[in-house]
Amino acid sequence: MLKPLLLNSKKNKLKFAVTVTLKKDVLDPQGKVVQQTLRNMGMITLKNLRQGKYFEVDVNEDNEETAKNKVDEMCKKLLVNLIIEDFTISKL
Amino acid sequence: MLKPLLLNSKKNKLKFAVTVTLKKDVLDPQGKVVQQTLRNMGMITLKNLRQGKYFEVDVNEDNEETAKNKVDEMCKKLLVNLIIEDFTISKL
Amino acid sequence: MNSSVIVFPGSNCDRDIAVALEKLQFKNKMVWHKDTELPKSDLIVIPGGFSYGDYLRSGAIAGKSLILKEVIRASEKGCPILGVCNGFQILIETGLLKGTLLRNKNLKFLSKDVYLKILNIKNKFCNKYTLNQVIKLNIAHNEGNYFTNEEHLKKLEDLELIPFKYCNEKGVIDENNNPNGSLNNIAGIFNENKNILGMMPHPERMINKLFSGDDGINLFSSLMN
Amino acid sequence: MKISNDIVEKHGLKLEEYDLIKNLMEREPNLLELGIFSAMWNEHCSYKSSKIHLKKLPTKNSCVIQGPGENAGVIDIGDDDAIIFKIESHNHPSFIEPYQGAATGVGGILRDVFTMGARPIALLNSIHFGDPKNKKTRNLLHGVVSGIGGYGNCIGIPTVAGETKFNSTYNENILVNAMAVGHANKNKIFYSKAKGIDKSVVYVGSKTGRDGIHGASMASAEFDENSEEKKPTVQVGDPFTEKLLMEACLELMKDKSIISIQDMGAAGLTSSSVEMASKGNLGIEINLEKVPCREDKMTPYEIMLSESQERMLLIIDEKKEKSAEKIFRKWDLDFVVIGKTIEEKKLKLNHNDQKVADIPIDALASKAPLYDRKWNKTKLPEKKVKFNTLKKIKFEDTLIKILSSCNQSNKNWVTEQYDQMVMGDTLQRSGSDSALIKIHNKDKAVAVTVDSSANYCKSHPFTGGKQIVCESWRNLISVGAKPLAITNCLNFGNPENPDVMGQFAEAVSGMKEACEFLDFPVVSGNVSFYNGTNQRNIYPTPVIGGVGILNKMNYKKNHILKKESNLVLIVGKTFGHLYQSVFFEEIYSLFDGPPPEVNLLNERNNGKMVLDLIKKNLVSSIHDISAGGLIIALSEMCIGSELGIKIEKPKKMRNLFEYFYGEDQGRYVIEIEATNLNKVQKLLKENNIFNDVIGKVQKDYFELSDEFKINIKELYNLNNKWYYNY
Ligand SMILES: Nc1ncnc2c1ncn2[C@@H]1O[C@H](COP(=O)(O)OP(=O)(O)O)[C@@H](O)[C@H]1O
Ligand SMILES: [Mg+2]
Repeated sequence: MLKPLLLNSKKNKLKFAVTVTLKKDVLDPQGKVVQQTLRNMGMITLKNLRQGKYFEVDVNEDNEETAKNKVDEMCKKLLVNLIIEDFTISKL
Repeated sequence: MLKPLLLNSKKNKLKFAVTVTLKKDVLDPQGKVVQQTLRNMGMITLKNLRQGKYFEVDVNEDNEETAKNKVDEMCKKLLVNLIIEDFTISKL
Repeated sequence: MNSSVIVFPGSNCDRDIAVALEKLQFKNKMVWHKDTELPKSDLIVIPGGFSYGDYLRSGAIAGKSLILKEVIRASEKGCPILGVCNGFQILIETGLLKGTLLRNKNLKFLSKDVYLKILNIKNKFCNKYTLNQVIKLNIAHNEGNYFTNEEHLKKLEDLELIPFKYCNEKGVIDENNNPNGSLNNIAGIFNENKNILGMMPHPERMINKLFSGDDGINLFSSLMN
Repeated sequence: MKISNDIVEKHGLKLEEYDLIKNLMEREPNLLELGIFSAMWNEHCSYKSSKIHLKKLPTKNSCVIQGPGENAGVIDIGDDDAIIFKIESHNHPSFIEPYQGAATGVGGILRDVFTMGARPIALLNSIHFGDPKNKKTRNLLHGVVSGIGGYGNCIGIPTVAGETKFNSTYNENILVNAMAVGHANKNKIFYSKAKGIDKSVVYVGSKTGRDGIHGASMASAEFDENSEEKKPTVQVGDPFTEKLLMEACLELMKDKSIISIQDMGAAGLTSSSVEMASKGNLGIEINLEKVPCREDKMTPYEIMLSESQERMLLIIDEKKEKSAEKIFRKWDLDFVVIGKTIEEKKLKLNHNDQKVADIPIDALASKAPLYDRKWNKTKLPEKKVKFNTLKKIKFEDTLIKILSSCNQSNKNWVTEQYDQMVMGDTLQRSGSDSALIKIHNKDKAVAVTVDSSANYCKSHPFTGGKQIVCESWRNLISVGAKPLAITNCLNFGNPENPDVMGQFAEAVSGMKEACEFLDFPVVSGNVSFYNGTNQRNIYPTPVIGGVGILNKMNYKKNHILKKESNLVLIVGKTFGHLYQSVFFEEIYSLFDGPPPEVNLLNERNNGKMVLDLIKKNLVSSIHDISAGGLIIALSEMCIGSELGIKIEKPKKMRNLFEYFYGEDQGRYVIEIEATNLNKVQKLLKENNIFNDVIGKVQKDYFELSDEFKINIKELYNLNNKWYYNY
């Protein structure tokens, strides 16, 4: 029974992508200006643009679920301002 | 033959996600500080974190390919600094 | 009167605010962010600057520092707390003040003198000004575009939690005289107890007539009352 | 690996230079050694084309503590206070990536100043862009301005003055010059000269990455169509780390731990270690595996040539290592002993116990090639065009056109992006002839300005070189300061072209003459050659950064009109020189003819007299007359104020346009109290200085009888709108 345990504890690098976007009802001044600029540049079919943040996070964890929970914790504790932002985590 | 043409020109709103990341060897001062902060907060399994940008773009275009090309053009012309950044586009 | 100025890596208006406080005879102490204890203070100031480079979101990382737990404790006991510029952003990140500070509407860093109309003088910070007085202060920020939900905005207005708004030299408050796109031209807000003030303009930059003016002095002298 | 000719050339070295390397080494170098030679021998580090000319410049007088040759120049401003300053170019990186290029330019020049023990107190910049109609210009302007602001604002040092110009000569090669000014105790200045054998060589700051490898070579290689492909080498600035590095260094400098210190600028670890060793007349041995790296598997070549930012090299007393390390740890910075000083005058590099390079220091530094390149004289252009043959134009229309042109517009759009007030000592912000920064806790201030006149220098480099020194001098006087010393950034084309080399040689001679005459020495500087593309060189653009002292804050002056009914006087003689003027350029697109003559004697007399009037408290406001002539100077006085001027047409004037737009040198406009007129005129007359009353301060309008009457608000709008509409 020792072996599997040992194996287990040899942690793997797991990679996640986190996207952070402003909540629907929050003004996005940056997105608005970028959108306007693109339209002025002739991209008239552009209907809407919102800007957010993106993180690539590598964690050394035993399994995917623990890892994902860790990333979720990072988001809630620091990466995301939950009052104005939403986020999604996906495995890369 | 008139009908399909008309139908065609009734454009659809297509949604894309654009993620922009710094090129591999380019310094990411933000990511560095955020990573250090998270580690100081006790996330010791965090191995690496890089910060990028994220855009959600809606375009009114006939078909997905034209739409994607438009988004590609937006990236190259404005959204992405090709000198230090890479990007990927995906359909939402 | 004892004051404390909290210093984070990347704070850069810490010395400026200390100079202003000392000019008004505060006994001031600088408090390093890793300290876990606050000296006895009648005023705590979180200064401007770029704490942690403003990386991630301005104020976000500083908002997690240990010393802020002490600041929160002091605020609960009613100690006056002033956050200027980055300090305002930090107070927002800790939740001591509500709302958010978005990028300036023109997406550029904006450094200029602005006029403010004093809208409330019944508080610790503005009692040396007169009601509706127009003062000139300096702003210098990237993210000063105050935003909050309608309900909270209404509360701010109804409970007179907005001490001053951007205006022109004659006191006209309108969109043309809104430097950063802030809701209702808000330049600073109180918490409900009015012992915490967060503001984007820098009062410490206007304390000498020979320089750029001294309209900021009364904010500090109000606190001596 | 055998070094082929191709490899040699890719390193920007000539084959003859490679032969010299083999001679000095007494063997063939390996690739790493070749890379090190290429970094040290390129124009940027070796000054091989410019050195013999730069030697002509005066670099000493009673206020100079340290002239050129160190990280920055140092001057004495009394009471143990020293001012440390320098200007530097970041032209090529900024063209490739405007934001990061400009930002790292600011970061680099700041390190030069705080390395010497100074707390930086002001930033300035001189930025030149191509024609606004050129499609690249807008993006470059936006990127450069926000990059300069981004770095300075974040680190918390006010950006207080500069110049922003447009000319199609910079279409494919913009100029981004950044200047930093710092304050130190004159007894606590730090130098880069290494001392003592077996002392620890310490690496501090950010980790080394693969950025900017070949940056130094790139900075001095001519651009070609493929240069856009060199993009990935541009570095990213990290002002937050620089702030920490600055605080840590200044903290460590409070005691005597540091023996010598050098920032890692162009050519990174290579140039910093070689310079320290060369100045100290000793050698350095480094174990490269100890260098903190950001990426895996970095090679010795990459480590030695990386231009990662925010790094420093220190030589430290071994007894102080522990306490020094503690300071850097407190600021979350790397602190690693990577090597030691050695007696043998060599640069010895090891990597994981293998010797990877072994080069005599002299070969890299003092024995680097020096060239006396061929150069051609520029003839003084003739005055061909006769003004009275040109198409007649209404005076008011010309004024409006010029005031709303890109080059004469006010720079609020630019300066609003810079924090000008942080540190609390900005006595006068940009918008005036010079900015003023108070010395913390003292009743005195330093005046700072940067200036250039590419059109004059193009037309006649010798006169241009003289003129620009004088303009700097005048700008300092115009705020009430006594001019002390300058730094210069010499932006030129390809020095292998004898015409360009001639422009350089003559501009330097002109500067020398003016500096000597005005007792205004050069204490630091930078040369940037190879500005241009495929044989199209930029106009010669020497940029001067001037520093002066205001001994009492009360003497402070600016160009803002003070009181209705005050009189407005012109000081200095007007001849009406229109060649190379803004007027000819903007109104007639005429670019020929000589620049205005520079009479150093008049320049000095007029300046000293004006300063004397200021000290006697006889001047209410003052502005120097430069590009655009008298009428633009008067307009600017109204634009900055709530008041206007009513100008009377002078009686003895030949021609309205020549009088008002002529760019004759050595002139000032002063506003005085009417009751002081006799006193002022008497003083001027006694000193043989020409002057004339030209008008009176009045409410609301800027006015010239029979020609125009413009409301000052409208005048402001005219002058303010260009950038916001661009
Ligand atoms: N890039 C810049 N950064 C800071 N200040 C600037 C910049 N460009 C222009 N300025 C400021 O605008 C004012 C006008 O500039 P300029 O016309 O070149 O002045 P002068 O002719 O007196 O040298 C000066 O106060 C100058 O410092
Ligand atoms: Mg001037």
